[in-house]
Amino acid sequence: MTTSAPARASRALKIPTRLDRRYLPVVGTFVVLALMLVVGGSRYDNFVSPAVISNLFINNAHLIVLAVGMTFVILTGGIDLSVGSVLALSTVVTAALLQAGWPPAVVIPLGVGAGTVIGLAHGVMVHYFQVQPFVATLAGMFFARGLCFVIAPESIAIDNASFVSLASWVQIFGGWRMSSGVLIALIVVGIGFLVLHFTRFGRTVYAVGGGEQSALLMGLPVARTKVLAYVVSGTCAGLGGLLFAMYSRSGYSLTGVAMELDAIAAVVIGGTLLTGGTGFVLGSVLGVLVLGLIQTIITFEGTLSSWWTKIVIGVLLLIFVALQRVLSLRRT
Amino acid sequence: SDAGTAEPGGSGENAGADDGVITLGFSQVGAESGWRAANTKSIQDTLTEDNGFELKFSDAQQKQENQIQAIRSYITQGVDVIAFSPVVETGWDAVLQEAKSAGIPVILTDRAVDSSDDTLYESFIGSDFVKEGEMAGEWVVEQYDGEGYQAVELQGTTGAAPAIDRKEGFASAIEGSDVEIIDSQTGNFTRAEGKTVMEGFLNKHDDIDLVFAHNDDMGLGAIEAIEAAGMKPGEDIKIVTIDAVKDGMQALVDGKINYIVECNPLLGPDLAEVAQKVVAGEEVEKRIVVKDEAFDQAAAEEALPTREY
Amino acid sequence: MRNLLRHHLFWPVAALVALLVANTVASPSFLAITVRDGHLFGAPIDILRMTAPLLLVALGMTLVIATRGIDLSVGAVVAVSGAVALSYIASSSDPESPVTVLTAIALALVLCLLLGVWNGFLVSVLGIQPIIATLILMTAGRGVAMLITGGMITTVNSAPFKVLGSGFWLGLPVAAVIAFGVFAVVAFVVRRTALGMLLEATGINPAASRLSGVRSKTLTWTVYAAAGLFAGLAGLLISADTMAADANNAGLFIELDAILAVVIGGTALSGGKFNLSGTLVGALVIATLERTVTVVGISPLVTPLFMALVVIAVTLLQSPRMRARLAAATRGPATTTTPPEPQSAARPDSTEVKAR
Amino acid sequence: MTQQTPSPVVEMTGISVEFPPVKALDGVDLRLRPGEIHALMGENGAGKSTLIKALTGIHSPTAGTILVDGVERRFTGPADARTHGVSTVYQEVNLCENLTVAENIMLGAEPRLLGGLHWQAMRRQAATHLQRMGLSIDPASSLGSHSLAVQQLVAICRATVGDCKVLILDEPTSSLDTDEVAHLFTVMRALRDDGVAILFVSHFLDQVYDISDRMTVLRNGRLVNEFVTADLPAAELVQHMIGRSMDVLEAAEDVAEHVSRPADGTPLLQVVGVGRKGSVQPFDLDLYQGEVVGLAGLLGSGRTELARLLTGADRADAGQTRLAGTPVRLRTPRAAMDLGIAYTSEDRKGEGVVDGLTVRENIVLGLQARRGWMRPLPRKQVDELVASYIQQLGIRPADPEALLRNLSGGNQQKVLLARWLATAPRLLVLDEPTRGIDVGAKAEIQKLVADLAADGMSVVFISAELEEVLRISHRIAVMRDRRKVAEIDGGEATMDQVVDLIAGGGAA
Ligand SMILES: Nc1ncnc2c1ncn2[C@@H]1O[C@H](COP(=O)(O)OP(=O)(O)OP(=O)(O)O)[C@@H](O)[C@H]1O
Ligand SMILES: Nc1ncnc2c1ncn2[C@@H]1O[C@H](COP(=O)(O)OP(=O)(O)OP(=O)(O)O)[C@@H](O)[C@H]1O
Ligand SMILES: [Mg+2]
Ligand SMILES: [Mg+2]
Repeated sequence: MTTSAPARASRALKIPTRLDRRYLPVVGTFVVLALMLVVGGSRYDNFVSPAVISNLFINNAHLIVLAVGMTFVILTGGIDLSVGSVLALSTVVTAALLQAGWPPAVVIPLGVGAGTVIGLAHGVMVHYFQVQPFVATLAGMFFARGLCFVIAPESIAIDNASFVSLASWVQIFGGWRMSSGVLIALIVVGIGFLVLHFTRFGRTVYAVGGGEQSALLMGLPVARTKVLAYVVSGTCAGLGGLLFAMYSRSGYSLTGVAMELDAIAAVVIGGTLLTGGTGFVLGSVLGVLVLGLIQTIITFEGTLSSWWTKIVIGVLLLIFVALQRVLSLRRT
Repeated sequence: SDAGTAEPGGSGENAGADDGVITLGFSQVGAESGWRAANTKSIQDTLTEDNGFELKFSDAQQKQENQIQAIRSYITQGVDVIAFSPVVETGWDAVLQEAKSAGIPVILTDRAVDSSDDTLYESFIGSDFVKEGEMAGEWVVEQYDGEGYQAVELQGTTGAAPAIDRKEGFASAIEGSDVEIIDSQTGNFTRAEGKTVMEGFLNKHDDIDLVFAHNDDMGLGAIEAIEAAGMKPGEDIKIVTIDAVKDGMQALVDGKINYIVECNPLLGPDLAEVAQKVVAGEEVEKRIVVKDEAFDQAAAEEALPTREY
Repeated sequence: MRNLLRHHLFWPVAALVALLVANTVASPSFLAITVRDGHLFGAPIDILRMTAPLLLVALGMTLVIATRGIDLSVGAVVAVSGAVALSYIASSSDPESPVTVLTAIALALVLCLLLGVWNGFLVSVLGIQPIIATLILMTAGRGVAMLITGGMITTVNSAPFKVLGSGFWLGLPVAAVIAFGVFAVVAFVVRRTALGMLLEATGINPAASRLSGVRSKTLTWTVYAAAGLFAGLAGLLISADTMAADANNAGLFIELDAILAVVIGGTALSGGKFNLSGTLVGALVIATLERTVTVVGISPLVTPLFMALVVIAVTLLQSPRMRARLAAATRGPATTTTPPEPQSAARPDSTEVKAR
Repeated sequence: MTQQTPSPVVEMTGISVEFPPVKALDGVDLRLRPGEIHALMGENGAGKSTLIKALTGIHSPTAGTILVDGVERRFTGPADARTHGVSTVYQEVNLCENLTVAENIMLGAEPRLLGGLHWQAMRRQAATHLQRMGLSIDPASSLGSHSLAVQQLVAICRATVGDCKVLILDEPTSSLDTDEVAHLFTVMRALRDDGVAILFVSHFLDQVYDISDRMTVLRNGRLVNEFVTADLPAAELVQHMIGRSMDVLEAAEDVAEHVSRPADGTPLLQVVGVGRKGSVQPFDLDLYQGEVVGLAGLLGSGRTELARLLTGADRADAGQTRLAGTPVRLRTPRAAMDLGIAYTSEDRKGEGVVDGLTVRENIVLGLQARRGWMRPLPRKQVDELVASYIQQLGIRPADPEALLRNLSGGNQQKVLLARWLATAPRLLVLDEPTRGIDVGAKAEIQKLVADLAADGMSVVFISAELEEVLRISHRIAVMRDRRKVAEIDGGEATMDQVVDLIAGGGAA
């Protein structure tokens, strides 16, 4: 891409024409995901069918949104343990307000906004008070869960007609189905991708993860970026809650217990380093699909007792991570 | 609704019944307690090939999304009957609608769903949690009314249906008596937390007369705490619990618990019967309340030797 | 006063004291300790006993965190430990024999050590990120524990085993004696040998440590193995407490409590400098907090809110910014006209750069 | 050069910075005028970096005023300073290795397209900036894949992007070789002629004399004075800086003569055909006891890689190594250490300092690691050891309990050197040990190396400063394009000869 051939070409670093090393983990994830599909397809009837793949997305739309938000935070070198609880809070707020007769046009922004506010609080704690992200968001996790109980310990059904019709919107293409939730999730993924790769904020997120001090000395707006990353994650958790409320048409305070671990696992499986600075939103989406696929395999197996389910999930996770590791080590 | 109409392979293919074998997809909540394990075992032991069933079982690990996913998967796989113990009461309309459109009957076990449309499922088999709380409360009133008993309550997991209902049932039953609940805290249905919470109560109050625990495990934990404090459970402090698992029954026989209301996990036979009827197109009752007994010490002594779980 | 305020344990200890005061207000006899049959009884003694398993787990967690790692699997290991020990005792012909009990304990501890070694292998040899490496065992481990117990709660009657949970030694609960003893020994070993420094070096700059000849991999591996072992011991204490192995719930979320204890104690999750005495205080704070919820009588509905507020309060007060504010406030106006730059030795990544 | 003195663009007066209890700066003045290159001089720890950080708002001074363009300012940080036209390259390279070169250069002033980043334009512009610096690397490659020197150049590129009135370069040349320095100076002169005020920190006196118009000298956090470069002889400058005369430096001049060639015999380390694919071509090298072997070569010629293969930091995939005649395998740094081979990396920040530990801990780390964790060094012995190195190397502050990250760059380097000396190795491989070290200390280190060799230690010495290599080496191995191309006797070699070899017969 450089304009002229320099005289000192002999010293220029030889760029491998093959795949950029940065994409290796993601490619690894993709390859192993494909392998899982192949193996699953050969073991179970109907496994690789449009219906199953569509369901994979429909069932995991909320998790995809959580993972996108989590990717931002992890890229800055942080972590957000609150997303499961915030998701629950958003479902509860949404359901409770709808039950109280508020119109969806007001309720939906409020539900999502609850996540934004909590995210902002995290950002402020992490950046201005230098509380470690793990702790700040752990506190946020308790806080959101506690708020859920205070609002409504029991599950609340949503029967608001316009909300239900939004929730049950489905587009059908042959055997493929796309729900409103999936559509929203895909839009979020698209926005996440664009923001991370085509805005200064996005690149600063990477810079902060690569070295907060360096980023600061480079004169980048570290404070704003870090706070904003938590705001993004909180908002995504709120939106995830909305999707979950649409998916289950209810709000429940015990929803999403330990869902933050799923989100973190998805992000990490997708090739993002927890130390920050490297990773991709699309990788995280693949990570969610991997987790979803593991669950699908378990259901298709159909004979696993509860404990074997746990053990098999662990083993599949191990195989997955080990394979991915081997693949990316090989190529480097 | 249009949600389920495009289910390929789902509708109409449930010809399984013709060959005499009923394919039943069961989505369990999880394996969060010994009670649940007994429940799972009962279902797995009853719905065997010998009894004319092919059981597809999946454990949702306490996650509603896993359950919805499992049910969707059963619909795609074209099972004859779907049964499940819902993690939560709400949020099932969409997926049950899909099952209905695919012509697959659904049976609920253990916990109900909260839906305005009760045509979405054929039957609900399970105990009545409110009733359980009431039975416990009624016994307490019958035994101790007039003595000014101060009771503490060990609640189940905050927000879970059994915890809410049992609390409500108990409270309504003791209303009007002079039994008073002086403290109530969650022990998350576990022994260890039951013990720590009880320790705390004992630190705080000097005059506890009775413990009402939402399940046996917390009651057993409370026994440990009471003993550690140098008192005699069952005598100095009376204990009433719900569940009637083996360990609880043993403690009842030993006199450490005073009364247990059963919550029967052995739903397998009922489920098998209802499933067969449903597949055969027979009419079934919408609500099948599992018969819950209650045991005092004498009854427990009799029942213990034959206790299955 | 100023030095006291500056001390890294000031706020954790203050939190502990505040909680004890709150308890005493709610229940005036709270701090009373009575002697019965030569044993000490009372809420403070209960708290010591309650702290025991958490302290062991947090001890292992501190060491793991020092190397920049984290161990999410400790809860599952706790469950496995109890399941193995109690299943062995339950299936043996003589549950009351000390030999049986010792065998059961040894069996459980060896297995947990192996689980720790497994984690260490994934992290240090395969180079998998700690959070994921230990997530694998976190998921599968509980499955294994359930497999061992068949999903039911295994209960035993065995006097020698019960000693671990409710026995007394020199008037103190055996569980507390074991946990505090192990803690003291490990703290002594870590601080009196070079282990502590080598661990810190590994956590702060693995590449530099490797070039300096530190066997970082072996150290990392050892630390995970130790965390497994301590979690196993904690599992024994927990199961002996109720004499039941509850594969589903034993040690549930103990990893979060342990991490919280470590952090409250002033060890940063980013690895490096660690502080075992802080972890001790942190564990006591959390155990006391649990007790406070019951004694003060907080409704279960707001319990999580209450926990969140306490955690937020402690961490905010400990934050460099607040410390600087308070330090400036206590120093008084007389000394300097412009407030000097806050020196935040507590935050490894912030000393050079001032965030304003 | 400017004839009349225009009014200063930056005027700092009476600046004091404290890190209680240390007073790092005490009433220092600094004036930067447009169109001048101003050198900031002083020993390690004199307060140069601190002064720069006080200007850009990283440290807030406890006293003093800062005028920028005649307006009093306290910047809130580098970002703020930059918007007011003050661009800085800090001492340790502070860029994001995970981003691409283009991003590192352009972020903050990135070209946009439809509101988003315009990647193509960004790469194009970055390439132009790189070219100005004489760099022809791919702007789309990730920065981490480049050597420290390249990163240094990229950092300078970044600082020159956009509207900059004041350019501050804190030891920009410490990891560059002559060619790069020449390029940098061309760029600096061009900027100066455009009216930019440049503040330049370097421990290389010849560079300072080559490029600066004026200089400010600090000693122990106090201002000595401001001088016009042309009026201040080097000897006097050194005296101002270190408060001593040039004697030390002269002592260093004779270093090479003090040492004698070791007696023949089996080499201490014999390397045959050792290499690593994609890193260094297989090479042979013999190292005798008591000998100093210098490695000379251009940036990226593979000196560092060679050193890493010698010390187990990287694993060789071909060849054989014998130590005192017996075949050995250097698979890890630890294995090499057990054989008495030590390596100090050129990457001080990444592979050297353990910045959260104290000076004491950093010094004993290597020795302690070698003894194993179970045999802790007795505290008394540690204290003596540490005290002796602090004294010997002039580490400042002379406080064993100071956190390493609070030391100045040069002092950190000395601590690292002490770490390795403490392990008393048989073979010491020093990769850029004098980088960022002041004149006085540099001479002392050179003398130290010579003394160690005289006591029988073998030393492999890598330095970007050819002069230094020539001065202290008995033998010089020349590297070119990741291959050892020649070996010449240090005593007889001349500068021109080596330069010729390095450049491949003058073809560079
Ligand atoms: N964050 C800090 N905390 C405590 N002391 C510090 C800190 N930063 C610098 N110092 C001290 O301030 C003094 C000046 O350091 P500075 O980095 O300015 O030196 P320098 O002149 O740049 O030296 P060098 O040539 O080695 O880079 C040193 O004694 C150093 O130890
Ligand atoms: N000016 C340059 N242009 C392009 N690539 C360079 C340049 N300088 C160094 N590199 C690359 O940097 C990498 C590191 O080289 P290496 O560290 O082995 O060099 P070296 O001889 O030790 O030099 P030094 O230690 O002075 O940087 C090599 O991959 C080299 O190709
Ligand atoms: Mg400096
Ligand atoms: Mg080099």
